[in-house]
Parts: sequence; C-alpha cells; structure tokens
Amino acid sequence: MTPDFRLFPESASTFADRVDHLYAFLVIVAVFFTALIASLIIYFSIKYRRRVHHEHVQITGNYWLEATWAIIPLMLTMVMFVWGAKIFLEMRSMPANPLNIRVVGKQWMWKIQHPLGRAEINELHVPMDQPVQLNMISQDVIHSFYIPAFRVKQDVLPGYYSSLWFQATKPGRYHLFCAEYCGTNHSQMLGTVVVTTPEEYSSWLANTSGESSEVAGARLFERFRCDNCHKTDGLGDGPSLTGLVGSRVPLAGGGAVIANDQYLRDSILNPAKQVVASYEPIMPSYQGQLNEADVQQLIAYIETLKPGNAPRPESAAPSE
Amino acid sequence: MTNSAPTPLAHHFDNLDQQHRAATAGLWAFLATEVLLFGGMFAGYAVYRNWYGETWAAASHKLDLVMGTVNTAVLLVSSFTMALSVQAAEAGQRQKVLRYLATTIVLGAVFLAIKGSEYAHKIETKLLPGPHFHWDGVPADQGPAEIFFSYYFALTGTHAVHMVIGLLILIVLWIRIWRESRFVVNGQSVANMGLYWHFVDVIWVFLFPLLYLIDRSH
Amino acid sequence: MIRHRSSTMSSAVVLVSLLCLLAISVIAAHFPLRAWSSGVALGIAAIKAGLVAWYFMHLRDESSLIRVFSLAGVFCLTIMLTLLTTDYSDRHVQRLEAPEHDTPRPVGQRQ
Amino acid sequence: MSRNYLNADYNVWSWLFTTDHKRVAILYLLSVTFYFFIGGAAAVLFRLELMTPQGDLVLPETYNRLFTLHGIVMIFFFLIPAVPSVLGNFLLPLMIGARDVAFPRLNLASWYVFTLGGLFTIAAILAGGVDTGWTFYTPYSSAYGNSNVILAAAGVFIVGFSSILTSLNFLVTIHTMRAPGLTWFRLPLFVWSNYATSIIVLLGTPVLTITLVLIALERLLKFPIFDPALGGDPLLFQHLFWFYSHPAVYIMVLPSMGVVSEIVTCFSRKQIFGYRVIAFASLAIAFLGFLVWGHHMFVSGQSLYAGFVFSFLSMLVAIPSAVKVFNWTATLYRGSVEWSTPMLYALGFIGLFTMGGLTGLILATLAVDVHVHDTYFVVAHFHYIMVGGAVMGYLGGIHFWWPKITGRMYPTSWGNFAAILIFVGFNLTFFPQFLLGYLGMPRRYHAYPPEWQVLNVMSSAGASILGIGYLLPLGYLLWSLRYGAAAGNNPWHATGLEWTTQSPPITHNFEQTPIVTSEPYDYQPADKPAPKKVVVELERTVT
Repeated sequence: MTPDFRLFPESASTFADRVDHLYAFLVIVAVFFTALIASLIIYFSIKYRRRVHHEHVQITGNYWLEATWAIIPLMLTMVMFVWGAKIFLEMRSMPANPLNIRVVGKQWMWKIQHPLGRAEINELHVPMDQPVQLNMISQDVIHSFYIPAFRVKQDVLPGYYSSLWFQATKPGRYHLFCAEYCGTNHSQMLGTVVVTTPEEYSSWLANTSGESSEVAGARLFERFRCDNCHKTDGLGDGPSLTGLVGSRVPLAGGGAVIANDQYLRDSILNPAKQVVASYEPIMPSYQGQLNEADVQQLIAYIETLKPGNAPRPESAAPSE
Repeated sequence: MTNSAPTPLAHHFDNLDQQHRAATAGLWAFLATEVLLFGGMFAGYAVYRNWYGETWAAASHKLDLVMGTVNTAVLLVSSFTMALSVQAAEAGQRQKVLRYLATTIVLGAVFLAIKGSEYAHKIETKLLPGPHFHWDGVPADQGPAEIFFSYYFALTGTHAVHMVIGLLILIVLWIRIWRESRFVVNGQSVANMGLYWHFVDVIWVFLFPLLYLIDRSH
Repeated sequence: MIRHRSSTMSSAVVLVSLLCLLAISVIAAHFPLRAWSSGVALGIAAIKAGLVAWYFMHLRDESSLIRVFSLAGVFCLTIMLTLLTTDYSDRHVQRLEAPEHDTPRPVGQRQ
Repeated sequence: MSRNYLNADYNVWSWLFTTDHKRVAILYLLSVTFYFFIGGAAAVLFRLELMTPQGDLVLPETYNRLFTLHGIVMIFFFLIPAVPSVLGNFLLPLMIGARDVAFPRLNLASWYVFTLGGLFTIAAILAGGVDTGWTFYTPYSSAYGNSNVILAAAGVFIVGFSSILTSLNFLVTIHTMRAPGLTWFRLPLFVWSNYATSIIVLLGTPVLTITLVLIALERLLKFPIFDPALGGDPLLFQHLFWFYSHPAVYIMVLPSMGVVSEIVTCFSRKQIFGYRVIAFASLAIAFLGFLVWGHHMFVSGQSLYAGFVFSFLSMLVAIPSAVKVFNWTATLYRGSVEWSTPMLYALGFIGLFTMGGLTGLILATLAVDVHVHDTYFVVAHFHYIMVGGAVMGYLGGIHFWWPKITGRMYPTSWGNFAAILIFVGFNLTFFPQFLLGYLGMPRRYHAYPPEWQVLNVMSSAGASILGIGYLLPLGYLLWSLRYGAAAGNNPWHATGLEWTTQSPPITHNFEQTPIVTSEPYDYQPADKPAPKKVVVELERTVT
C-alpha cells in the first residue's frame, strides 16, 4: 500500500466540503436503498424458499403501496435536485472581484497566463483564501479543466470561452487533469495546482521578466493596425473600443449584447456573428492569424481602454 | 380488367386484413423514423439560423428561387399522380396504374435533373462547402455562409437520396406490373410506395421554405 | 380489401390547393414580415404537409393507431427542439431584450 | 426426435436464407456472442495495462483504440441487439401466439445489415482501429483524430438500420399479430418492455444515424457543420449524439427488465406485483428517456438553465425504475422461491441495477456531477446498469429459455456457480471504480497517479474473475447441446404461450393458433406437480 493510499479525496476549496456533504447525503440514500432491497431479496428468498414454502399466495398488487414507493423516491430526488442545483448555481456565479487567470488548453498541455506577465505551463499557482477565476479556451479540440481536490471541472471548448472559479483553502500541491478525452496523450495532459499564501503568490508573481498581457496585446493592436478603423473618437469605420468592455452593445438586426470576452473574441475571429448597429459588416476575420493566446492578450489590452485613460500606453509602441 | 386479383396471403398472417394492417402500420412507423432522420438536421439548422439569421438570409438568396419553386411544383404534381396510381391500383385498373406510375417516375426524374443542375451551378460558383468554397459577399460571413451551404447540401442531398431510392423502387414496381401477363395488381405495394413517395414530398415541402425562402424581402 | 375514399376529382382539388399554397408561400416571402416571415413559411408548409398526409396518404381513412404513428416522429422532434432551446436560448449570444437577471452568466463576464 | 425449427432442414442455405424468426434469433445469438468476446478481449487488455500506474504495456495510441473498440463493439454490437435481437426475435412471436414476426424477410435482412455493419467495424479494427472513443466527439473526430473514423462510423451507421428494422418488426407484430384473447394487459411483461424499447429505437436511432453522416461530411468533404473555427458549435454534436445515446441506455436495459419480470414470477410462482404499473413504467421510461440527454453535458458549457432542466428531468426517470425494483422485490413476498440459475441472474440484476440506478441519481445531481463527470465514477455507474443490469438480464434470459431454444438442459450446478462467480467478479471489478471516480481518476486514462494503484489492481483482479465467469456458460451451454438432458416442453412449469409448444418449437411455432383466456403469470397454487422435483431429476440425468 503506497503511503498516499486513500479512499476519499482531499478537500482544498470552499466547494469541496459543500459537495462532500451533498455526496454524503446521496451515498446514505443509495446505501439505504441498496441495503433495503438486498436484505428484502435475501430475506424473502430464504423465508419463502420452495423447500419450506409450497403454498404461494397470489398477490396482484397494491396501489397504495406502489404509490408510496413512487412518492418517497420522488421526494428524495427533489431534495437532491434542489440541493445540487443550489451549489451548482454558486459554482457558475462568478465572484465579484476575482483574481483573473487566463488558460489556453491545447493538445496536450495547459498554458496559463497570470496577470502582470507571469506565465506557466502545466502548473497553476494560486493564492489561498481568494476567489480565482479562470477564463479558458482551447486551441484545438475539447479539453476539460479538472481539479479533484477543489471539486471543480469545466470543459474547455475551441471557439468559446468558458470559465471556472474556486477559492482554495489549504496550501499544497494538487492534481490537475484533462477530463475530456482529447487524443493520444490525453492521460499526459496533467498539471499541478500549487496553492500558496497570498504573500508567497505575490512574490512569485512579481518574479518574472515576461511582459504582461496588456502590453503584449497593445503590441498586437499596433501590428494589425486595428486603430485604422477603431479610432478612439468613434469616427472610424469601426466602433470605438474605449469603454467597450462590459458595456451594452446594440446589434444590427436588433438586440444587444454585453461586451464580454466572448463577444470580443467573436468580433475579432468571427465578426459576422454580431455586427454593431449602424456599422457596416466590413471587419475581416483574423482567424488563422491570431492564436487563442494572442486573442486573450488583445482582449486584455482592450479591457484597459477606458475613458480618461491614455488611448495607448507608452509601452504599446512597437518595440524594436 | 376491373377487378384486382387478391393479394397473396403470406403464411404467417391469419387473413388479408391483418396483413394489410401490418403493412400500413409498418410503413407509418418507418416514416416516423424518417422524420427524426431529417429532424437531426433540422435541429442543427434551427440553431444556426438563430445565430446567423442575416448571413443565412444572404446565403439563401444565392439559391435559385425559380428552380426551387418549379421543383416544388413538380414534386407536388408527382404526389398527385402517385395518389392516382394508388387509386387505380385499388380499383384494379392496370393500364391506369402503369400510366400514372410512369408519369410519377418522369416527374421524379425531372425533379432530380433540376436539382442536379442547381448543384452543378453551386459547384461552378464555388458555393460547395469545403476547401474551394468562396463567398463573394461580406468576407466576414464566409464561415456561417459555408455552414448554410453545408446544411443545404446535407438536407437536399439526403432528400435526393430518398428520391433516388423511391425512383428505383418505382421503376422495379412498374416493370413488375408491366411484365405480369396474368396481371396481379398488388394494391398493397403500390399503396406502400405511395406513402413513401408522399412522405418524401412532405419533407421537400419543408425544405423549400427553410432553404429558399429565408427573408426574400430585401 | 383496401378501400380508401379518393377520386380523381378530389385529388385534383388537393393538388390545386397545394399549388396555390406554394404560390402564396413564395409571394409571402417577399413581404417584409420580419420575425413572422419564417413562421408564415413554416405554417404554410405545415398546411401543405397536412393536406398531403390527410388526403394523399389517406390519413383520414386510417385508424387512430396510424394517426398516432404519423404524429410520433413529429412529437419526438418537438421534444428535441424544445429541450435544445433550454440551452441555446441562453448561450453565446446574450440578448439583452430579456431583462437582466441576477443569475450569473456562464461566460466570463466582468463589470 | 420430432420435427422442429432446428432439424427442419440442415444445409447452410436453409440458415442463410431462413425467414424463421427462431433461426434469425440463432444467427443473432452467434453474432452477438462473437462480438461480446471481441469487446471483452479489448477490456482484458486495457485492464492489464491499468494494473500499473505507468503506461507500460501498450502505447497510448493502442490504449485509446482499445477502449474505443470496447465501447463501440459492446454497445452497438452486443448490448443493443442482445436481448431484443436474440431473445426477442425468438420469443416475441411465441409469446403472443403468432407464427412469425410481421415481416420475416425484413427480419432476416436486419441480420444481414447487422453483419455488414460488423464487417465495416472489423475492417476499421483491422485497418488499425479508431481512437475517438465510442462518443465520436467533434472536433476531435471530424478534424483532429487520424484513425479510421469513417470506417467505424460507417459500421455504427449501418448497424443502426438493423436495430430499426428489428424494432419496426416488433412494434407491428405486437400491434397486429396477437393471438385471440391476448389483450394488451394479458401480454407478458417481456413483450411490454420490448415494445417500449422498439419505440425508443425507432425514434432515437435515426438521429444518431444522421449525426454520423454529418460527421462523415465534415471529415471527408470538409463541410463545416460543427467546426468552431467557422462559427459552428461543437456542443451541437453532443446534443444530437446524446439525444440518441442516452435513450440507448434504456434500449439496453429495458428488455432485460422484461426478462427479469418473466424469471421472477416463474421462480416465485407468483403473479407479478403490480402488473399494470410495471407495464406503464416501461413506457414511462421510454418517454422520459428522451428528456434527459443533457445530463451528459453539465460541465460541457451548455447553459445554466439547460443544466437545471436536465437535472430535474433526470431525477424523474428514477421513479418508474424504482417502482419496478420494488415491485419485483414484492413479488417474492409469500411466494415459493426457487434458487434456479435464471433466478440467480435475475436477483443479481435487481441488486446491481438498484446500485446502478442510485449512483445514476448521484450523477444527475448537478454539483456532484461537476466533480465526478468523466471520471471512473461514471464508468462504474454505467457498467452497473449495462453489465450488472443488461448483461445479467440477458444471461438470465439465455438460461431461462435455453431449454426452449435448444430442447436441452444445461448442468444447473455449473449454471449456479457461474452466476455467483459473475456476480462476485462484477462487483470486485466495478465497485472500486466508484471510489476511484470520487478520488478524481478521469476516464480514458492510459496512465494514472501511483496512489490509485491498489484500487485499480482490485478492479483488474475482479475483471479476470468476471472473464472466467463469462467463459463458463459458453462452455457448459455448448456442452449441453450434445450431452444435455432433454428438457421437455416446460421444464420450469412456467406460464406463457412459449411454454405450451414443443421444445425446440416447430417451424410455425404452434400446431393451432392458441386462444388465450387467462391473465399473465397465472401460477396456480398447490395442485401442480412440484417443479423442484423435475429439476432434481434433470440434474441427476445430467451429472
């Protein structure tokens, strides 16, 4: 028996205990009914075995009894549904001020981009006691980001952002898996989640020479000449991007959307999907020219464009 | 030649009525299956049409409305002649059956010919999805438009396959009735064929507005 | 044995109705009906399909069993489309026309 | 020996061109047995691989192909056809007093279609296999995987038509060919459950069929259908796939439920407890089965609301299943229970299906599913349903009707031993996987962290017991064909029309069309000869 042998997983996030409590309830129900059925079967088939019980009695049914054993399970399942839905809703309600980390999944690795430029592969450093939100996208096939110790999992799709949040509660190193079959080395698409104190995380974060997403995004913005159309004064062929993120964008053909990551990504790679009202659908697709990490950097840059801010940070000038 | 000879009774049925009920029920159950076969594509169609309404309207305008309308009419008329064949078969009128079935076959072939020329035109104008697809509208619409044409070809292609199968069975049926010197109008097989043919027609009745008639107002 | 109520005359009437409906459908598509456009087109298609099924496919002479069979596929397709809406009505494209709910959005959305 | 369907004619053509539903059933029996052992062999290999945490026995590519092979072959070529196409084909006309199914030639055609689909699948295996998993998820299957996706999809596409043809036949046969007096509520529950199954097959299978066509179009001709790079939706495929493949679980298990109803009544000599409720529960399962597919997609990125709706609806499926389990158990109450081989399988079914169903509820609970989705918990759960349920039911049925099918009796002590061995081996194989799943071991992993080795070794050890358990019936059933005692027309003293005709039945099933005057499972108390005695005599002659 290896020293690590255990029958129950570690609990290291705020969700873990809550999911475990629900699981315990479910297991108790399951064990109770399995034991009930099994003991009834064994008891009946011994007590009424043919050797001692020739005189079987015909009983064709009993509607009250049957109604009872339809209604009791029904009530139990409703408890399961409501309880499960409640926690699920929290898992899917993104916290107010999370630490945002961007994740790109590709065959067969996880690329992780922290704020302030620190990036890593197949490792995820997070501070404990602080909500962390992962914004994830896949470069190729469907993957699934899974941290058993946190009881969280979310499929990572090509073409569409998905997100996941958790709040770690215990320092340590935990497994990170790809849970959706993604090809030959699916079982090697592993990683480690390293939970540290917020102070350790800050110093880890600072210890980098990498350039931040915003700066890299600004360079891309420059290189692809996005500002030719997206002028800050809104008089270009495309809408101004200042203050765009989080705002309500009216669409050609009615309706409107909130300008979130998905909207920005679609507008860059698949502009036809949602054309802004009163603009011509002339924006070309940058599909094939930008990979998912580039798009994330561009979005990070666009997020900095707020009214009052300088339209472009100094560092955005093409370096070299 | 006005009375139909009795349909032969298969060994495992008690009487002809039972045999007839079984055949009709079987065919209708099969058609229920077919609804879901097309249904799988309708579901995808609904999703994308909802997402890419404008682009899909633009892509739909690339389809030839005249040809589509003519083809719909051809198919509706062929349903009519098929219905007449069934009616004639039930009345045991062999000559009429042969005549109406032949008309149906010709109309079915006309439909496929028109469809074929539409396909050829789409391929010529690079609207066949795949590596050579080219969209001359707004460049950004390329992807969703290509998806439209994927659905166009998948839906009409599946429909065309059904037409071809129907035509082959019709031709075999026609030859069998024609060659039987001591004529046995098998009312059941003509009726079964009729159900299938009408069903394929009904599918087209839905495909036509879904593909050709997306918002033609501008 | 098989006797369906049908005559050349009645079939011809059905055909003429079908062709008229086809014409209406094509004409209607050129009116700016906006949101109603596909509803009208599909409604007319449904009427046409109903005519074909009821008269040409002899549904009016069949037992209720056969009528149930004829609707089974459509019913099942309706289930599929209805349940798909629970997903697609709230995914990817977020229309604001529905009032903003407090419930969270699955897609990363920060404000 | 008197004339029967087996000795009516001997040459090969009389089998290959038969339209006798019983002979078609035998053809299916041979086919599905073949595929069962192919799929089993793949399982043996990957269970061996999983004995150690490192992927050291086979390459990752090979491992992926093995589990895909196991999934495709077991699901489409064994579980789905097993009970309907073998037992259903053989028994359905007998049970309703008909001379054959409604469309005998179509019935034979379904076997040829099945065989053709099988050839494609075998071709895919021989060409190097396919590595998409049986789920064929896009965009991996359509754009990235470089294995024989098209061949394998073609095999599944074709085999779909065979189950459609069989179901079409059953549906029409049940509607139009019941013997005089055999009203709907006098039908054996096996017939009811096959009826419900046929509805699912007819309405579900075509959706999978067309989805596979769409995959082929996308892969071969580069038609964008699901491709996210061009604005397509990769989840659309999952919706369409599970629209069939979730109900497919009920296609696998409902017929086995029917088998269990027959066996439990016979060996407790009781009418079934709550006949109508069980009959309607089958239909309810068939209906509700279409409403729950989205519970395979809780973490896939489908909307929150879809998650709520599908979780809620999934809970509802538990009710008819639970009612069935309670009713079977209640049937034993004050019966006269005989521990025969089929009965052991049936009781095993009830227990294992209960566990499978209850763990299904755990999976339907949203927050917990987030953790256990795509882990070994799911693997364990569906094996409890499909192997603990469907396969136990199938084997129970084979042992119950073997004397009717072949006219021979197998050695019952061997039968009992194998049944117990399978039960033990099964639990040892799959119970540890529940623990592994909650620990977080993802499915389809070729290598895994070392701390999970103990449980994996237990599972592999159980699999070897299970493997032996499955080989035993193959041995003694074949043995019984030659050496088994003549079974007689009704060795179990069961009710049901199939037992009123000769064993093996004559080609046209009945000398005269039977007329039914009594309720199903009309086991008369006392005055009949004690069946136990007969079985004892049989055992004596056998051993």
